[in-house]
Amino acid sequence: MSADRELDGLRASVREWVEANFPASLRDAREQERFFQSMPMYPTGADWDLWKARLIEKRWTAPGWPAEFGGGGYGPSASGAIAMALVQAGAFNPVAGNGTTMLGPTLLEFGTRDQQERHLPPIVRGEIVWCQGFSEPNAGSDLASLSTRAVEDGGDFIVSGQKMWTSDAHHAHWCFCLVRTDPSRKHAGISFLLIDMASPGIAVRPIRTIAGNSHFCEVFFNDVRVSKENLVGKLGDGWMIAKRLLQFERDPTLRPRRQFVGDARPLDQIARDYIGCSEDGRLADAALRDRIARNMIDAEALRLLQTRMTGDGATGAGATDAISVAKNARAAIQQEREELLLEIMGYRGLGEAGAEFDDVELETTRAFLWNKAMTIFSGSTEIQNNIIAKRILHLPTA
Amino acid sequence: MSADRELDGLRASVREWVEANFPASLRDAREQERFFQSMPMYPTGADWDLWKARLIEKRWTAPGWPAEFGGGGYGPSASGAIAMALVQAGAFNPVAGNGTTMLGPTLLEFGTRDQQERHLPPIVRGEIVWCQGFSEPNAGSDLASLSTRAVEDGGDFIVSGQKMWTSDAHHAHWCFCLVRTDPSRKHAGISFLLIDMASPGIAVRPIRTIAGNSHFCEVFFNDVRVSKENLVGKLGDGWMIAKRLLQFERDPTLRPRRQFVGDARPLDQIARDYIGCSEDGRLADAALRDRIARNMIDAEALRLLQTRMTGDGATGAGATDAISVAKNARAAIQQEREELLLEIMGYRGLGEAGAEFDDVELETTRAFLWNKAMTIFSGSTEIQNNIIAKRILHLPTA
Amino acid sequence: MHEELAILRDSVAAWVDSGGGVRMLRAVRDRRDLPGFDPAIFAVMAELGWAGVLVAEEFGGSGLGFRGMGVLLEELGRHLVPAPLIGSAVAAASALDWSGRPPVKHRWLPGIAEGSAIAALAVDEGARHTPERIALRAERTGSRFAVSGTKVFVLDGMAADVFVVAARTDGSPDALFGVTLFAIPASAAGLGRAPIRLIDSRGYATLSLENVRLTEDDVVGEVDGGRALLDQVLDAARAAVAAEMLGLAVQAFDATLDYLRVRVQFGKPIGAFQALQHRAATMFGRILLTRCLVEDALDALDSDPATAGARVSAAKSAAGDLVNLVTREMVQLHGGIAMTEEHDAGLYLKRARVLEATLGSAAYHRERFAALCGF
Amino acid sequence: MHEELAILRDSVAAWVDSGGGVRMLRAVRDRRDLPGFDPAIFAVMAELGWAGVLVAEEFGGSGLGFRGMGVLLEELGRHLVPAPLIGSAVAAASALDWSGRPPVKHRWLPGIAEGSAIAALAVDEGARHTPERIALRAERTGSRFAVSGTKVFVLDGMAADVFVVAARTDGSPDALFGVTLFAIPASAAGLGRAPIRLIDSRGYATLSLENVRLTEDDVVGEVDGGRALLDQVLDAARAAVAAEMLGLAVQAFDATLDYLRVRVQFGKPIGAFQALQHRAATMFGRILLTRCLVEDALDALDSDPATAGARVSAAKSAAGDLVNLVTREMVQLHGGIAMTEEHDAGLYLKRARVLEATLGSAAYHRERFAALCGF
Repeated sequence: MSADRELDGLRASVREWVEANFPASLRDAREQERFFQSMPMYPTGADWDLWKARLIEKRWTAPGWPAEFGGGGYGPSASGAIAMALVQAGAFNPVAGNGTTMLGPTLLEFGTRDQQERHLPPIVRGEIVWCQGFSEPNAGSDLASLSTRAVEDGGDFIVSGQKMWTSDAHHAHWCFCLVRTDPSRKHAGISFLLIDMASPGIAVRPIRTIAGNSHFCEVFFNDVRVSKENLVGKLGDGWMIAKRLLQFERDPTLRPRRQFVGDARPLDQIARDYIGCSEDGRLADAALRDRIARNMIDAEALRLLQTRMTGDGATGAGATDAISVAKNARAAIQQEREELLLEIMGYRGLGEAGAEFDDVELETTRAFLWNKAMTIFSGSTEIQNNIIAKRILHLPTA
Repeated sequence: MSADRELDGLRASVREWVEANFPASLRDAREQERFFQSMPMYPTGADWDLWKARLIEKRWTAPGWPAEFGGGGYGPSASGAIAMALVQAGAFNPVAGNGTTMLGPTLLEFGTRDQQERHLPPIVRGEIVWCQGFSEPNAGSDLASLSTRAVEDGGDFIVSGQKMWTSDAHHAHWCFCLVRTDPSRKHAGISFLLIDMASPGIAVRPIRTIAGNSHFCEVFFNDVRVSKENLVGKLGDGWMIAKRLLQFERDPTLRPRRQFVGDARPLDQIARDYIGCSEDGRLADAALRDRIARNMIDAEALRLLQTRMTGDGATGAGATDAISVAKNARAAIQQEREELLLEIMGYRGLGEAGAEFDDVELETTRAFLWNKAMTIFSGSTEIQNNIIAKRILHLPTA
Repeated sequence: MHEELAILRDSVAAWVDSGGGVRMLRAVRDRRDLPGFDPAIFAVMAELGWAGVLVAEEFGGSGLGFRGMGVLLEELGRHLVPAPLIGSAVAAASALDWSGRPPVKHRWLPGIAEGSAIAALAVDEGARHTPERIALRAERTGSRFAVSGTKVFVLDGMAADVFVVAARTDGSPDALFGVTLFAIPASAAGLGRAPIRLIDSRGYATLSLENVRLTEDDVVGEVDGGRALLDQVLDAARAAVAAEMLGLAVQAFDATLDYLRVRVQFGKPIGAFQALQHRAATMFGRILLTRCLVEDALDALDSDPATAGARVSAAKSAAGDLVNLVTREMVQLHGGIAMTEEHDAGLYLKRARVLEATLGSAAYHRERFAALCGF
Repeated sequence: MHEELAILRDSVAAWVDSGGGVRMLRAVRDRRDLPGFDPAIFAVMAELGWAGVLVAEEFGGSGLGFRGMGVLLEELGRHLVPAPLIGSAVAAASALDWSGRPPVKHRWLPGIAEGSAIAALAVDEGARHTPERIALRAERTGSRFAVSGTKVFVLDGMAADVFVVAARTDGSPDALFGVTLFAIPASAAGLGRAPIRLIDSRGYATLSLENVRLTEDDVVGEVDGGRALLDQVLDAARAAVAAEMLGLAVQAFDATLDYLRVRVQFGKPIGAFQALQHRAATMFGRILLTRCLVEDALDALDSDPATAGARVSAAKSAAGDLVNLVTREMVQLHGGIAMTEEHDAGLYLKRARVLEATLGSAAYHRERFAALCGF
């Protein structure tokens, strides 16, 4: 009870502080939209810099990290509350990204003191953008079959191979990578390596997607030399570390930001706008009303689940169990929402370009297309179902 | 075109003949209901006997079988058209059952001349009721793992073991059985045996079901002596023969009879009765209207598919492919129909007994419960999906 | 509070276990003389204080609130334990508690709390839940009322000592205004009842009232202005039903998981087949998400029952979809054995469908959720 | 007839194959100057007689009927071949054929049949298909009309030489009576059009009419009594769209099956995973069942178009659900590669969603099916 009250107080102070310190120019929804779309790049400009500086000074860009690295030193509930409160107050974390959500927590658990001191502060300050070098053309869902080689050579590794679906590699300064250091063993032959993207021998090719953007890249490593000080954990620990990192990646509570672009209003409001109401004041399409209500209820259930996952006592097995469920639910609910938006908007939700459509409509269409990836990446729905069946429900494997 | 016209003529003549010869007392829907419910037993009474005699004389109780065994000697399209036309004219085949739909076609393909002469005419005349001894307690979906033994002993087999889910064994005179004649081989160790249910050593125990009836039985074989003349096909041919028989069983076009009891009217009519209409004349529950329309469309698609399966040129691979699809669709559509009926009827569809409910309502509830078996028996939905994936779509197995 | 709930959960689970779980329902079902539950067993439950979870301490209850009641009903629901709690300890107890009327409170609450009196909620007049329509008339003359009409499918109606009845004191059957709740003793002259058996083997009754005489002391809440209280009481009962459904789903799922682990076909446990694993994973997720909604609805009733409607409808609709899914899968994944009367799957299937129809189906509550959200 | 259809199917398939399949759409998409199809390729198709399948021989067509048109569109649909057939060779051709009006027939049918004239159907005035509402006015003065208003999302509207336009000659926008169809030349004074690009890279236009002058010779069907003809024409176009959707689904499914057979993960082809096998089996069944409905709808149009409504709506709704399911699974089962522009999955997904919205979604047609069945 008193812990709850403390959190409420913290939330209130975040709200108050945002009110006073969040630059007015960034409050515009379109500015935020642009930020979330270009997040990997960290936007520039006077107000952006000001906001970044203020939040860094407040130690709220990584509220859960130790103070010595520039974090806020808060516990899990408090840091979750701060992150959530920022968004709820209409602001956002301008340095959020793979560094804050994935690499940081991983280094805090598995990194050496040197690695932490070197890599965490630049993340907190939004100076270094990280990308994730996991997937390969022939290692999608079966991630552990990856074949990018890292061969020891004195104090270095020589890395060769190809990564795929590397989000925003063309904007990243560093890459955390899974590499094969022992070809004779599947899982135990994988190591976790940090690679400077400026190293000679790295080539990046953006991939154009069905949504028209180029968020993913292919990354080619051609005899890239990487110092052994960039090995995280021991040789062969890569898979174990990656599994933990993937939990961070899949946990939607660690990403308290808007997950899509396009028309972000509640579904019923959009439907009323496009379809209108009958004389009794009800949405004029009853079968659609039923489906919209279902989606809204599902979304509410997910919100409640996520709140629990960030609440007190949520660090145990229960919270870990929920990650795969929440990951799948979030993807399914979002995709169903977008299918409903297309149904609601009719042809207006199917535009590619042109004055006929407003920007929000065009973005909604692109989000529909882009978010088809939500059930594929970060461990597909099928992979999550395998995890639930085996690790949580302990169903037999043979 | 001309074949189509011939079939139309045949259908018309069936209609006309039924009009003249089907006893008025049996036209009552409740009488028919009772017939379909007690079909394994062949009802008795003057009109029943009369109808049976007339249809047998007309050679329409097994229109597709050769005339020498009492059949009509028609080709597949014509015999299908007769069977369907009988039902459409408001009548039914009073000897329909496992004999006409499963064992008969099997014996015609695999039986010896002696077996055909001995067993087919009594089926045509509705004298002998057959049951199917396939499943066992530990061999459900994995039918081929059955363990009921048949050991050769001179000119006989000695059969020991237990069958399960044997529909209507307590009313049957004979049983067609899968038995294991070679324990060292899984599929090739199975043989197909005809067993007189009056043989010493057979015990039948009806199983009470969740619908309150006792349609299934357990059948215990305790050193039952069966002459080798009752072996169909060669020793070890049982699995091959059973696979063919199961196609007959799963093919809904071979069972042109009403598949359920309870309220058999079109869904929309029932819904209008229970729920009523709005002022605009539309069913007063729009979300339900959508689901009812979907179910009716699905049912129409299945009807069209079944018509194709019985049509000309439907004997090829296409028709066989469709059996598993039609079996699954029929079960799913029927079960969804019954879920909808419960939703439409509310508490009136949930009665166990009592004056509060009319007979049709109580039967609807029992049908809901009973028909949950449709996705389980005769090869579960999962087994059919395996068959489709492997035999039809040729998806890999390893 | 968390700890209290955990203790309650453990003690209910242990009691259900020692009582034989689902065997308690089978025993009731096979004894046709019982009113859908075993009064002797209910006496034991009442002794443990379970009929008074929602009743304030001054009237002999424990005041553990809706979260407490949810835990109790969930654990009982896991094993389909029959007891007249929804109508009595939830609906009637809340109605009286919220009524603001000392006479009915003092007359009935202590008995309900200690289990010596059983109350039932009589609202529906048709086979589908339609509380928007109340036709049963209560003619008013000064401070006296004469009630005539019919209520159907009244849960635990044959065992009830008192009925909380929604009646029309003014206006047409569909009018918002003009609804009044009464507490009508089962012994009242002119009140008749007939038993109904549904497939869940619990007790239901048709209630017929002919010129039943009441006074203002029998009124629960406001005369003519009872609609809001009625909605609130229905929401209390719906959330309780949703909690029972959650328990039912959890157990049906657990039993199915156990079967998937042990049933061998094609040389391996069927739980090793990926198609079944994914269906199990889907159910697990639905259970987790539905639990969030159900507990949220109970919290809403504890904190502000007047505004709990949308959250309750969200929970009841999700719980309805959940039990339909899980019991269908329970039967399908058990295969033939589930079709036999000896196996419990049929009991779960039947109870699930009755609960789904009780106080509004999933579709009804999605429609209500939409209406309460303003679309 | 069966044989004729089989020959047509083989020849269309071979032609599509030789043309490079989906590459024809990619080429059109990448050349922004084209109106959503390649006129040079369409000329070849017209040469083969494909624009005249529904046109009677006296007007230069082949009279193969709707089943023939269905085969053609299914095979083109498999590989998303862009051609202005739905609006021109189906909708306009049927409208003129059924119009009973020699002037418009003689003026337009021969050109449509030989592909030298392209017609488009202009009905909708909003982003969701609502033909029940026609607001665009045609003011009548004696035997002359002046048309003003807007039509939106007109398929192949930029390429059209003539528009079949549903206009209101009497009554309020929602009235049944007072609808008249006109054949309006694209060159008519007062007619303007602007291109729209949808995600399927086909051609659409917004049509604006301002005081466009017409005579009785431009009328298609009956003045004021055009509603029945309009419904019939829409049904013709819907069944044609459903046939295209069927082809799209068949190919999307086949491509997915191929991928399931060759893509290796965890040491085996992913098609060996049972969870995916069962999803493939489900799709196979849906395709088989939907084919029955689509071909039945085409048969209905060939035999009695006036009563084909329910059968067409059944087909269009099933086809809508089918393409949504199959394209979603196509993307999901291909995984990341399907998210790239280089892969075809996105093209199938996009075309599927546009076709689903075209002339009424699955939900629209279930609602219409119910209405036509009287509930």
